[in-house]
Amino acid sequence: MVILLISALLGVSLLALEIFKLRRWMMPLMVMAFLAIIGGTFALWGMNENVMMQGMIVMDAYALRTTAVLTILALFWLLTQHQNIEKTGNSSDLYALLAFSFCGALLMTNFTNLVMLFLAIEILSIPVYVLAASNRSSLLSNESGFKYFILGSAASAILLFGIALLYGATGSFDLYNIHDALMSGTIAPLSWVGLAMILTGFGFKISVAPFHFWAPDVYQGAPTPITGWMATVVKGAAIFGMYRLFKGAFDGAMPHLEGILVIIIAITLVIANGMASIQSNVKRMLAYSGVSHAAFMLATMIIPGFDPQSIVLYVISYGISSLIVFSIMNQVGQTAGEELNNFRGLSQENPFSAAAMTIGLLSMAGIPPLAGFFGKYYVISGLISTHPGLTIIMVLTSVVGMYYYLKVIFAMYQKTSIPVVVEENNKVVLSLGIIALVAMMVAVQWM
Amino acid sequence: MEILHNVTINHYLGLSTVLFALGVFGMLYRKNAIIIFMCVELMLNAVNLALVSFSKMHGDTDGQIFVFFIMVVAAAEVAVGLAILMMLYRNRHTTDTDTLNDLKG
Amino acid sequence: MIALSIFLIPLLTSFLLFNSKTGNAAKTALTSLILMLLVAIGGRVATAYGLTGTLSFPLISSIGFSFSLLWDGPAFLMVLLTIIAGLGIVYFSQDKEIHSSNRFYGWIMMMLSAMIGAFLAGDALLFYLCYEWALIPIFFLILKWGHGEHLSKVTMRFFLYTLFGSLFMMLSLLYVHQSMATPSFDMSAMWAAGKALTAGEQGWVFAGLFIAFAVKMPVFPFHSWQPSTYDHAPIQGTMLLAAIMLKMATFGLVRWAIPMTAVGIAENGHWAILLSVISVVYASFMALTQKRLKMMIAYSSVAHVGMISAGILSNTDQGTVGGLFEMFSHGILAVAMFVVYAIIEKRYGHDRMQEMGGIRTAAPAFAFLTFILVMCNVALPFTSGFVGEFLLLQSLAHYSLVYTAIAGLSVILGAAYMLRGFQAMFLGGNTHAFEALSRNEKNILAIAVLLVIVLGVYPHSLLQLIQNVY
Amino acid sequence: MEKLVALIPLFPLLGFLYITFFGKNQSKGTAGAIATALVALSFVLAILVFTTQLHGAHATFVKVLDWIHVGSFQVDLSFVVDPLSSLYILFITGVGSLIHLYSIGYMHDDEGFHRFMSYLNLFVFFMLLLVLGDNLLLLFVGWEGVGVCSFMLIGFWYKDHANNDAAKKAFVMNRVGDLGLILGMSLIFVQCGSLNYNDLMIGGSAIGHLGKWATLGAVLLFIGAMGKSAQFPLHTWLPDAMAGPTPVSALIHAATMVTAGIYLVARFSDLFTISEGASQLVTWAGVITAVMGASIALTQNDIKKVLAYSTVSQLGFMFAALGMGAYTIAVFHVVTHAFFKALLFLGSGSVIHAMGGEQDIRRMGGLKSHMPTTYWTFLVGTIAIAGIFPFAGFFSKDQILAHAMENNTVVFALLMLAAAGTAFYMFRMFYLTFHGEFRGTHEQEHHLHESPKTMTIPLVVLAIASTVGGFMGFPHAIGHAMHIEHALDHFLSGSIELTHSHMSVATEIALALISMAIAGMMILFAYNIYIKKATPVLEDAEINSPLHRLLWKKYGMDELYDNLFRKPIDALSAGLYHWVEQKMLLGMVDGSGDAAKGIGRILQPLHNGQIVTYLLAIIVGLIALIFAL
Repeated sequence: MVILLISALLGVSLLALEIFKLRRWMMPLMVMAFLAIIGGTFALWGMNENVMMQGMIVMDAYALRTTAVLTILALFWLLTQHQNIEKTGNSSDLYALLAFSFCGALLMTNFTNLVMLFLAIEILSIPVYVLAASNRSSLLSNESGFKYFILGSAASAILLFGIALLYGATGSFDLYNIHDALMSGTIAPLSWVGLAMILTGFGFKISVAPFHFWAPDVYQGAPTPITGWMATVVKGAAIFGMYRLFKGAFDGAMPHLEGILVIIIAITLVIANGMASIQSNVKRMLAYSGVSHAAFMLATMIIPGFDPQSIVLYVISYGISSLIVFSIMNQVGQTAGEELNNFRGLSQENPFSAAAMTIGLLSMAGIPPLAGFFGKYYVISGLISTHPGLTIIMVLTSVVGMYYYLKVIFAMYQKTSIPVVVEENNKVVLSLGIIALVAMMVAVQWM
Repeated sequence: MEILHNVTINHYLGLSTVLFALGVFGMLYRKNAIIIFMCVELMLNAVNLALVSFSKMHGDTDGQIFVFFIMVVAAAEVAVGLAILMMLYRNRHTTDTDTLNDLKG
Repeated sequence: MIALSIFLIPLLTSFLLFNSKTGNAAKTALTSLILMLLVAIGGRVATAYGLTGTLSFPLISSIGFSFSLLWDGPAFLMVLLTIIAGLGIVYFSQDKEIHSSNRFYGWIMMMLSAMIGAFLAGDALLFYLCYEWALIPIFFLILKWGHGEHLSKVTMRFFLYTLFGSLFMMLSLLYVHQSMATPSFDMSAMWAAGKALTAGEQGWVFAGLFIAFAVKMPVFPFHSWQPSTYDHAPIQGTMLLAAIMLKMATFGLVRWAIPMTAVGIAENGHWAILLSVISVVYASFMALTQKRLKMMIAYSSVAHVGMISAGILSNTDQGTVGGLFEMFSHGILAVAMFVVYAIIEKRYGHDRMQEMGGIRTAAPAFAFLTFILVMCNVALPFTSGFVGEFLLLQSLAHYSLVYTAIAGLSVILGAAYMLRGFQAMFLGGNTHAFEALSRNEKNILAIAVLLVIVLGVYPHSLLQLIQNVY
Repeated sequence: MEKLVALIPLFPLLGFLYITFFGKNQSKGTAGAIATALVALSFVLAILVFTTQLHGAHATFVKVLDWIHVGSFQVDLSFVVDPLSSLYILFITGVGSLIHLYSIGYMHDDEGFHRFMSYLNLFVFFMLLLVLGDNLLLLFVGWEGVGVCSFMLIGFWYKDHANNDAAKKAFVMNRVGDLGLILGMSLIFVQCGSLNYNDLMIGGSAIGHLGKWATLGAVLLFIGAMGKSAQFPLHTWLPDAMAGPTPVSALIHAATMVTAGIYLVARFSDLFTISEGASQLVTWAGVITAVMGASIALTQNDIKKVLAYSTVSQLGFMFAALGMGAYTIAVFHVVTHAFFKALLFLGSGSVIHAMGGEQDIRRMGGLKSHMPTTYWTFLVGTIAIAGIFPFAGFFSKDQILAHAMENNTVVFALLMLAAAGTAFYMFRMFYLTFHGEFRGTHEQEHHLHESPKTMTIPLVVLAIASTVGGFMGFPHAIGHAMHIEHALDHFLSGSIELTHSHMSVATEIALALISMAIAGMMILFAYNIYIKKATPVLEDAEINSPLHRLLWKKYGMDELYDNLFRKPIDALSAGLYHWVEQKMLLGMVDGSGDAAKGIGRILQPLHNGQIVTYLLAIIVGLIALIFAL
């Protein structure tokens, strides 16, 4: 509860600071708030389930872990991107929007009621619509924000209609009541349709095929720091919410669901990796790669039993890797451009940036002993005995994934007479991130 | 009046579905951004209708309360949406969505 | 402790090198390698007096992953090979012009560390981690210090292909791992779990493992990345690939595939042995038609590992021991052969064999040493190549005499292409100015020849070391 | 005493190492003396070892080193001393030291003198290993070792690629046989569980475990023997091997190495005895080789080529004997052949030396007066090989013929034919070389001289051996009275199957007389043509008659092999490389990369940036989900 309050108040305080012309305090305030939340989760780590607000939200082990993960990602995002945000001139608006979005993200982790779910999604999304369009002078940013907004609200509406139908079929918004209702007796056709619509809505949010079309466009058009936010915190929150919903309400109740998810995952992997392999714009390529990672995240849903370790690990490893990558991406994008050619010769003048980017990409590709490997490991290990075919598709598409990551690495290490030179302003933070990627091997067991 | 008494939950649901479908088709067929935007609102209202009728059917108030939340959110969406739309119009001098395809591939 | 320090010394050296100036990188690497050699040999002796060299501490207890290093005969043998080959590579290149040499040697040391990790691993996941991680240093070595017009394409193909293979190994290992009641990646647990599977399941698990190993070894038809990679890589990278890296795969067969899935191999693994045998003959044919020395050595290497694979998979004592012995022998031979290549290439500026001739007149000692290496390559008795290859053929004969005959064709073809190459380069009358060998070059070849002969005449001690470990 | 056997191979090895590493500082004389002395030392030891076997044969094993112990596979570096091996080491070191001595003179002007002596030493080392090894694997070590030495010595003058080609051909063809030997070893190990002679034959009888595989095992071993001993169809390398210096031809390609195949078959006489089929194969391969070699030798004009085909033919005789179960007789012929063939080769070397490198007998003639020692010793050798009593060749060859007559008339007839041919071509060569007018250039004539002492002494010694060497194997008919009949047979019975003969004394004598008569007729025939009529030998271009041409072209075997194996294999590998390796496999790899991109290309139009498309995709997905669930 305290945690939610902190996050909610954070946004308001940021706006207040702007009013009192104390902009330079915004960043420390956010850091402190994030640290407080992380501290809060650790303080509450071992506690029992704590149902709050008349059963609308719950603080359980899952909520604590996912909250911690999202906060760590948000903190890391902030540390790597704050210079870029502050450069825009309207940092207070952006920070406030981000703080609100963050609040929604936390809410995604601990709802037990579909009403809260809806609110969480909207609180999470609406600020991001604005953020995507926040580069007002850029046509691409405008287009990105508009597309995200239109498609996002349509998806919300579909999700909402699904919730309504489910409510009609089961008579409750509460996850556990719904589960009980679905488990007892025959399942009304309404709940099938409702489930399909909820799945569509979530499929859109986490961007899996065939609901992924917006993602590349929006990721590419939005300012790179915001893309980083969307790819990590927003996507993570969405998948955490989906996991809670599906494990809470539908686990074991819907016989075909698992098969459907397998098909979605497979299609997503093929399409995303195929599309990513032909991109020449690195940011767009990363967007498609994000789609393929979403498929992996979705795959955690079909691992038997409720063991959130796999999804938590996947989100944080993918999150940190992408934040590192997007951070370098941003630097290169500002000086040279976002095309593959613009990365040429990065290693000559900026060996650190090139190395950091390489490690981030390798982690995303799942090369051991980096964190990304363990993310994939848990997914594949969970599925190998129940869905061996799917794991083979995962493996094959991973190779394609490696291909397009390698293209970037090649470009960076290519010799050229006019190498790109970028500003390296957050080496320390990035180094911490890299260390985290390596240390994940040991840290896995506490997740 | 006779007719009104014969209206069942299915009728409400049917209407709600039709409205929702109208919203969807509107989004698919119209090219003007504002109309599309209105279609989203139409979809949300279709949901509201469904929720209220389900609420009545189940005899609890949960659904009706939810409707209030939806209305609030919809208002927020309108604000954000219109702002984005304005900015888009200012930069491009058109609200035709067909021309919005600089990002693709 | 011994195992750990041998694993850590090169790793730390590589970090040290990355953060140092280019000045005396080679000296640092050499010192570190000599230290490793001392620790390894001292460690082996100490083990004989009861010191335990092994080490194990849990890393991720929930999945039974521990950092566990073994220190048994086969592991020692492979580590020894790694160190000796590493010494050869660094010693050979110390007087060569190499740009940003600190990073160059840094990557080499990191590569050695990863490979030593794979050889010492007593934990399946650790083995896999090291197996994969070894790709990264070699990738950069090829990309940054390689040459040739298709460098990026070739590097890309190499990296993706080998990655493709090893991912199947992960699937197989995970399948075995998942079948346990209390999952653990510990070697004995994995072996037991593998044995508990049905023959059909073992067949599939083996298939996954073999694809991974077949790509890395490489075995027909998974070898197509190899010749071009050898060609484009810097010579040190080629040596690393041929001498040590591919041994991770053959060693993987001995350490993991055979103990886990022996029944599966016997019942559903015929295709793998057949592929290995085909590989031997096919690669010999390929070598026969090569005009360039480096390519010929590359294909001859494929033929050798095909033999190793076939012998090991036929799963007899002779196969396992012969396989390990041949790995060691081939490792040394590979380094030496590529040194020969480098010496010739440096002096001629190309390696088209038909355009050379008469080197023997100009450099008789060089010709003599090379001839012995060539003879080891064609498995002449009293060279180390013979002991390994003969044991492997014996083992294969237990499986099928027909396969032995087919694989044995390499005895004829190997002699044909090796002697053809030797004749074209060294014999004949026309002489080309041939700069005398430097002291380093001569030393390294002499030591290799000495090892090859000593191991051929007295392989007894080494063979005792690797017997009855399973 | 038997323990000394370990030293026998050691001395030549020391010689090799010494000359290779320290020889540069030594004069040619010293180096040659060291090499010769060490082999001679081995010869002395060999005599000592041999004498231990004279008084009651018994096999003794001397282990030197643990070698390969893996599971049930236990093989040591260990030597066996028994009649067979002690006989072999005796003539290897004996003939070997003579040829070393000869080489000092013959190679004196060659810049590679040190190299030559060290190779010869190494060869003797490996040859001794071959016959002394107490297991098949050690035999194989020697087997391959002598192959390599043969390679190095054939291509000794490496600046000429013709020599190198001949060396390579010898090595590769030997390897074909070696593959057979490897497979044979594998089969024997798999079935019998050991490769040690002691387990297989001497102490145990594990060879019997081969059972139904016996024939296959014997045939595989014989394939090995075929390669090394130049039996049809693997014989074509031996004539080419004459590219090496003449002492090499004498030592390796006449006296010792090429008889390793006979040693192998004799050693495994237990195996060949139980396999009728394999023995048949051995017989016929031998007969065909004997006839073919003799027929080709009729038309050759290179003095060394004639001797080479003669060797091929004589080896055929030995295998024919082996196939018919006359193992001891075959070994007997090996020994006598070693004497007279080494003598002939050394004699021809002496001639070539005098002629300044000329080898074509059409360019010689009348050398008798210029080099008397060579002439007389050569004559002894020629008579010996023609099979005239009481020279060595008579005894051994006659017993082979006698045995053939008992067993198979066709074989007998063919061998008789070959023997007749032998007498003819040997005397043809002899007359053309030493009699008549000198047909070379003036310059050559001016330089004609008798060879130095180091060369003539071995000739004389070998000539004596060729004269009396046959006495160790008196046939029944002659030796009966003196109680020395078949002395060698009895001696060897400790190692190998004894030859059984049921021939009456009268038949034996009759046969001997007939064969001598035929040989005599052939000699007269040759005399008639080449001395009396002095018919000029046709130049290469003048050879027109098809039969003559066929023989002169060696039945076209070289061309046949070229077209049958070498060219197709080269074409096959080039084709595989181009189509399978480059097009198919690489294409597949790169193609799979393109496939992933292809998916992207196909789907790219869908991602067209239009909101409508995206929405439509969502709706379609939704509808699909509704129907799927």
